[in-house]
Amino acid sequence: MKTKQTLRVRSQKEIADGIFDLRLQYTDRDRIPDNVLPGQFVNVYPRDASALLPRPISICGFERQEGILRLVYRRVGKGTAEFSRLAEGDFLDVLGILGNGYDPAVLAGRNVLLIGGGIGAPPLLGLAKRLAAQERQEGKGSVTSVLGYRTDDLFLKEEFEACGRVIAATDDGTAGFHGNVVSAAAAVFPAGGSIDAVCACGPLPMLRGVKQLARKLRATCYVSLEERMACGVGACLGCVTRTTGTDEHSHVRNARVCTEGPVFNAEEVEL
Amino acid sequence: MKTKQTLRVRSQKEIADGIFDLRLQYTDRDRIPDNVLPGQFVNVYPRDASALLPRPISICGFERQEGILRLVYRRVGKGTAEFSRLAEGDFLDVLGILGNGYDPAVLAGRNVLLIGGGIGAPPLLGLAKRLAAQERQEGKGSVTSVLGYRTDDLFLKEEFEACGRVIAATDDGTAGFHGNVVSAAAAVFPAGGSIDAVCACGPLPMLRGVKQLARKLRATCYVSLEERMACGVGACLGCVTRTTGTDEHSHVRNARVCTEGPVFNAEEVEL
Amino acid sequence: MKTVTDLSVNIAGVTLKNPVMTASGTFGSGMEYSEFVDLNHLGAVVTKGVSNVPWEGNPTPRIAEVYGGMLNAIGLQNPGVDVFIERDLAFLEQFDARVIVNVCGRSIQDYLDVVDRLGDEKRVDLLEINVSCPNVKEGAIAFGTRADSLYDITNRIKKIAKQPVIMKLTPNVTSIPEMAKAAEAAGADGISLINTITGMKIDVERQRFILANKTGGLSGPAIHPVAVRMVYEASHAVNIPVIGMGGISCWQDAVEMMLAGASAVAVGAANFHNPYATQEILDGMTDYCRRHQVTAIRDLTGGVDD
Amino acid sequence: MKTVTDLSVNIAGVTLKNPVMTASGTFGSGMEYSEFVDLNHLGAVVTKGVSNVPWEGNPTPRIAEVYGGMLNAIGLQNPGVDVFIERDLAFLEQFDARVIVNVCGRSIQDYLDVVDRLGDEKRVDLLEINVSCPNVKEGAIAFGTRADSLYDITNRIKKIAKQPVIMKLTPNVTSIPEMAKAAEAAGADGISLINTITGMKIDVERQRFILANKTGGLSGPAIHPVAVRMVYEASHAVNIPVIGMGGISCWQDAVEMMLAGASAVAVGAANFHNPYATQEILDGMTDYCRRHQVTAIRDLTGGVDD
Ligand SMILES: Cc1cc2nc3c(=O)[nH]c(=O)nc-3n(C[C@H](O)[C@H](O)[C@H](O)COP(=O)(O)OP(=O)(O)OC[C@H]3O[C@@H](n4cnc5c(N)ncnc54)[C@H](O)[C@@H]3O)c2cc1C
Ligand SMILES: Cc1cc2nc3c(=O)[nH]c(=O)nc-3n(C[C@H](O)[C@H](O)[C@H](O)COP(=O)(O)OP(=O)(O)OC[C@H]3O[C@@H](n4cnc5c(N)ncnc54)[C@H](O)[C@@H]3O)c2cc1C
Ligand SMILES: Cc1cc2nc3c(=O)[nH]c(=O)nc-3n(C[C@H](O)[C@H](O)[C@H](O)COP(=O)(O)O)c2cc1C
Ligand SMILES: Cc1cc2nc3c(=O)[nH]c(=O)nc-3n(C[C@H](O)[C@H](O)[C@H](O)COP(=O)(O)O)c2cc1C
Ligand code: FES
Ligand code: FES
Repeated sequence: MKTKQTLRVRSQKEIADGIFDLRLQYTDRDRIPDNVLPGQFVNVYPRDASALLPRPISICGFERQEGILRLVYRRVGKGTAEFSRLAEGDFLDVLGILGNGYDPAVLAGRNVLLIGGGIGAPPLLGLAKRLAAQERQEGKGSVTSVLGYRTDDLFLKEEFEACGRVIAATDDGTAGFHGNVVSAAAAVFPAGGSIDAVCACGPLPMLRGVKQLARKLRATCYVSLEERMACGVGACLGCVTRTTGTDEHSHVRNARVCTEGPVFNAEEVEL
Repeated sequence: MKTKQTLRVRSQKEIADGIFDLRLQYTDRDRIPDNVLPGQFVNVYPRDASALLPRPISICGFERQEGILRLVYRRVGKGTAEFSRLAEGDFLDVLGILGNGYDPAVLAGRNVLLIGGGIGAPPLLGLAKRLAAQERQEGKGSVTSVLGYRTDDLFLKEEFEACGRVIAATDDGTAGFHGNVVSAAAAVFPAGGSIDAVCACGPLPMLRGVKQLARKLRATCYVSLEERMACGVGACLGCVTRTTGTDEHSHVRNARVCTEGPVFNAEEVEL
Repeated sequence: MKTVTDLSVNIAGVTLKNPVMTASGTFGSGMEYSEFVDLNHLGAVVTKGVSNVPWEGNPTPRIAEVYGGMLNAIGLQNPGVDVFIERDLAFLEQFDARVIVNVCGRSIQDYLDVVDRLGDEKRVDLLEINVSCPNVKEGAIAFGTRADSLYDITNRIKKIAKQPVIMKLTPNVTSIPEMAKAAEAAGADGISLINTITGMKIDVERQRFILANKTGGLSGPAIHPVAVRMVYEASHAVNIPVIGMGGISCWQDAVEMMLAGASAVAVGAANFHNPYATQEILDGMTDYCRRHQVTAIRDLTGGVDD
Repeated sequence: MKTVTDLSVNIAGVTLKNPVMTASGTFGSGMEYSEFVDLNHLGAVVTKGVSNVPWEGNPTPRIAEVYGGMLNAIGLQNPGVDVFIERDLAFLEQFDARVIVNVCGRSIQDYLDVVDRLGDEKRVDLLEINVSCPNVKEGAIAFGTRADSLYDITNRIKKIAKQPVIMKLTPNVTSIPEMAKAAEAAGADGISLINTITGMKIDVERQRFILANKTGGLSGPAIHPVAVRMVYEASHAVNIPVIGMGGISCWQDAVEMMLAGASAVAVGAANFHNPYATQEILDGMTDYCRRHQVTAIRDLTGGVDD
């Protein structure tokens, strides 16, 4: 059941330059979502009356018990600038839970490579945590995270490290691997290695590179896509992405990122 | 010199049901207006991006030394609703000082009757104070204020009482004279009395009545008019009022309320 | 004593339980928003435009945000009338709201094919013919911007349509009365307006169009005053019912539209901002009628003091 | 190294020191806003519409606020060309900005009278002919909504005008390219657009029109995407310069308008919200040019990646 609710800001912290870690509290216990998959997202509404469209933000964490939703986002324009000014006790309108997310069951017990470029990392954190937990339970599988940063502001890195091996890459070489995440991953995992699945989130050129890499690794590849949205619930057909086959809904090779996605099998979309 | 400045809220109090008394602090000492006449107004801007036009509000008080501007207004729509939520330390954009105001010099030493209907009272308070001060100085003249209220929520009455005699009238008869201000004033001042000038502010039907009354009293009558405004500075010609003769600016009997007014000699405008 | 208002309205012989409907293309076929709103409460569900064969629509980005509104250039993507009937109409079977199917095409024959195909579908109460979509290069808008073409297409559709026909007008014309009259003269059972106003947005830092299609249709509160004016003009020009839309985002906007001359109202982009918008607007209108002691909501139509 | 941008632009042979001007009717004749902005800094001051004799304009209320904009129905009140020359032109003498006089009329002869009367006024750099005011019942807008009428009036004005002539187009038409081409074909030296879009607002509680005139012209940020689209279309249709306006309220909007095809921009309703708007927009544009290493601001014109 999707809802639009007003959540209360529990805390907000700037964890890197222009990157904000926002924790929201559900105020109505009866309307806390039952389940959230890593990779799913919410639509967040600015209060600014000139900005009526929602801002899609991936869910970085969710605690069912306490009713806490965690979002990590970059301040880029007027909506995110407004969000960045929120402090404890303020309120925020959130529509969710939206989209499909990664399926942890399918990935259970397998060797998974997570690749997150910049603000693409937060959506993967929930997945890393779930996979690490499943790994401990089943006694098999592994999580390796390759995280790309502009510079040595390595936000969320420690939390990923609690889930498995982490390779950091920076554009300017100030920390970790000097270069982009695809090169970093390729350097560590030569073709024909032991990776079963790759899950990636980040800018389009990066995803294209990841798709190629996954082919070399003979791993299933899942990518999380972005597209400009209006409704977020599948009604407006604003957010489609070109697919290789016709999808069940559109019948014209135009799947909705907000509904059939944002996570797609990379082989099923044209990047 | 007119300016648009961001003033800081010093205090705000709801002094009667839906009537707010707002004190604003100039933050830039160099840009405190030199002089403010009673009856002049400012344009106050909502922050709501859907509401771009300013709200004209009369100046109820001004303290040059401390740089404090006092506005008293009624909450009627979305702009005033937004203003009513302001609290100490908040900021507000104010364009001013606008319009012409009453000329206290002309009224010095004369017997003046002030008639304020509802939210028409606040603009007259500054005038009452100025006239009372002049009266004390010159040893002649008098100020009588007839104030109309819906019910016995007699806001500002005490402050008017400090300036002279006050007659309160209420629509529902719960306090003072039962009826409107015009009847109240007519009851107290029979034709041919000692009133030299009448200064009135309030709804149009009231002003029409006041104009008639002033004629009977053979008193000069000044009225403060309202009209929907855009620029507030005389540029858009949105706020004109029909005049009996052609005015210097328009050449077509359409004087600008924001510039030639809001205070007019009642005989020079068609009410 | 409380006034109990009769909320029903009649559009071309079809009774809607209330005047609140969805605007085509903003509500899918109702499925997506049925998680938020009980479709049984709506006067009518108006579907996304349906064509004879599947349409791919435009490349992305298809959406841009602008001050107080949005631009869209979906380009009428839809799975075609066959899938529509099987899936969407079947889904709508379970609800008690009226169903208005929005029809689009590139040629007159395209339109006729869809209208013909829908003729025997009992679940279709009304047809809304979109001759005004500005986001499709060929056909479509051309029919809606010339009175003679509008007359022609309306006339030909009316000859074969089994449901009442509502012509949806574009605001991108010099004279709305002229277009409204052409539709009426050709036998239309009603008109609806406004579709989106063509706009454009450029990313100044990248010096590129935001929409792949360059232009898109402006909708949302920004266009509301234009829509009210056009509904007023149209309803004064014709005697057939007018369905008013354009920037309705609260009950005040909806009441305003009816006072201007609309017999029913449609809510579009507002759904994206507030998925409960339709229900809240209906509640607000009902309350307004109670406060103003309006015994039948249809009495609001054209009720502005003229 | 910092780029020093040449800010000057050329409109019909007249050099403006920068592309920022005021939109007619929103800035008086400059006097009122000269308390806020140094008029010497502006590319041009465009005056309120001037007619041959004094005009009373419409009854009040003339102003209504709408979402993201406003409606006005001033109805071109003005003291007539004689007072204008004596008072307003004389006032403008002291400034170094270009002066563009906006001309209005009810008949072609009205226009010709004003154009003729202004012919010998050295302070008048350009004429802007308002054939598009939607708030005047007779004449005016009719000239602007039909290509043949527009051609005719342009042609007749050009025959007697001593200053270059800019035709100001209304957005309330089906085809802007058609109108732009008609103006160009008739000899116009430039076009400006958009004037306001006709709208309406009703007070739902009182069930009355807010404006005494019922309809008014919509301006402000709400219309900006429509203005950008029309400027783009117009500038692709003709070879004469286009002055872009409509909802410009920040430097981004102004840059966008130039990228769409405008050679200069005018700021209207934004002045009411922010009396410093023109200066701030100019500063922002200058800064933009520096950041993007634009050596001449006129290079922005039509610079969107097409
Ligand atoms: C499924 C999904 C998940 C996302 N998750 C995250 C996240 O976890 N953290 C994060 O920082 N960002 C995320 N984004 C990107 C985020 O939505 C944009 O950065 C944000 O909307 C920008 O809004 P703004 O008002 O600050 O910028 P503006 O540029 O002022 O936005 C203007 C308009 O453009 C849209 N827009 C701008 N950039 C994008 C974009 N990249 N994708 C889609 N629409 C855009 C906005 O939604 C808005 O409608 C996600 C996007 C999608 C589609
Ligand atoms: C010269 C002048 C002085 C005024 N002084 C005071 C005062 O001291 N105290 C006070 O309470 N009110 C005063 N008013 C009235 C006040 O301006 C309006 O009540 C206020 O603008 C309403 O704004 P809103 O957003 O709450 O209402 P809304 O109805 O939402 O306003 C919508 C639009 O209508 C305009 N508007 C609404 N009512 C009026 C009105 N009566 N006159 C002019 N424009 C209006 C608003 O400015 C705005 O543009 C004055 C008006 C004028 C012209
Ligand atoms: C995303 C989107 C898709 C639309 N698709 C259609 C359509 O398929 N057929 C149609 O006739 N109108 C379509 N419209 C126009 C709307 O039905 C409506 O006329 C317009 O948006 C104005 O109303 P609004 O301001 O409430 O959105 C679409 C509008 C939007 C925003
Ligand atoms: C109050 C007002 C008065 C106007 N008067 C005129 C006028 O006299 N002549 C004219 O050509 N345009 C007139 N206009 C139109 C503006 O010049 C401009 O074209 C329009 O407002 C769009 O720009 P904006 O959105 O920046 O205001 C007027 C606009 C407003 C708001
Ligand atoms: S955003 Fe509307 S369908 Fe995806
Ligand atoms: S409000 Fe613009 S002239 Fe008075």
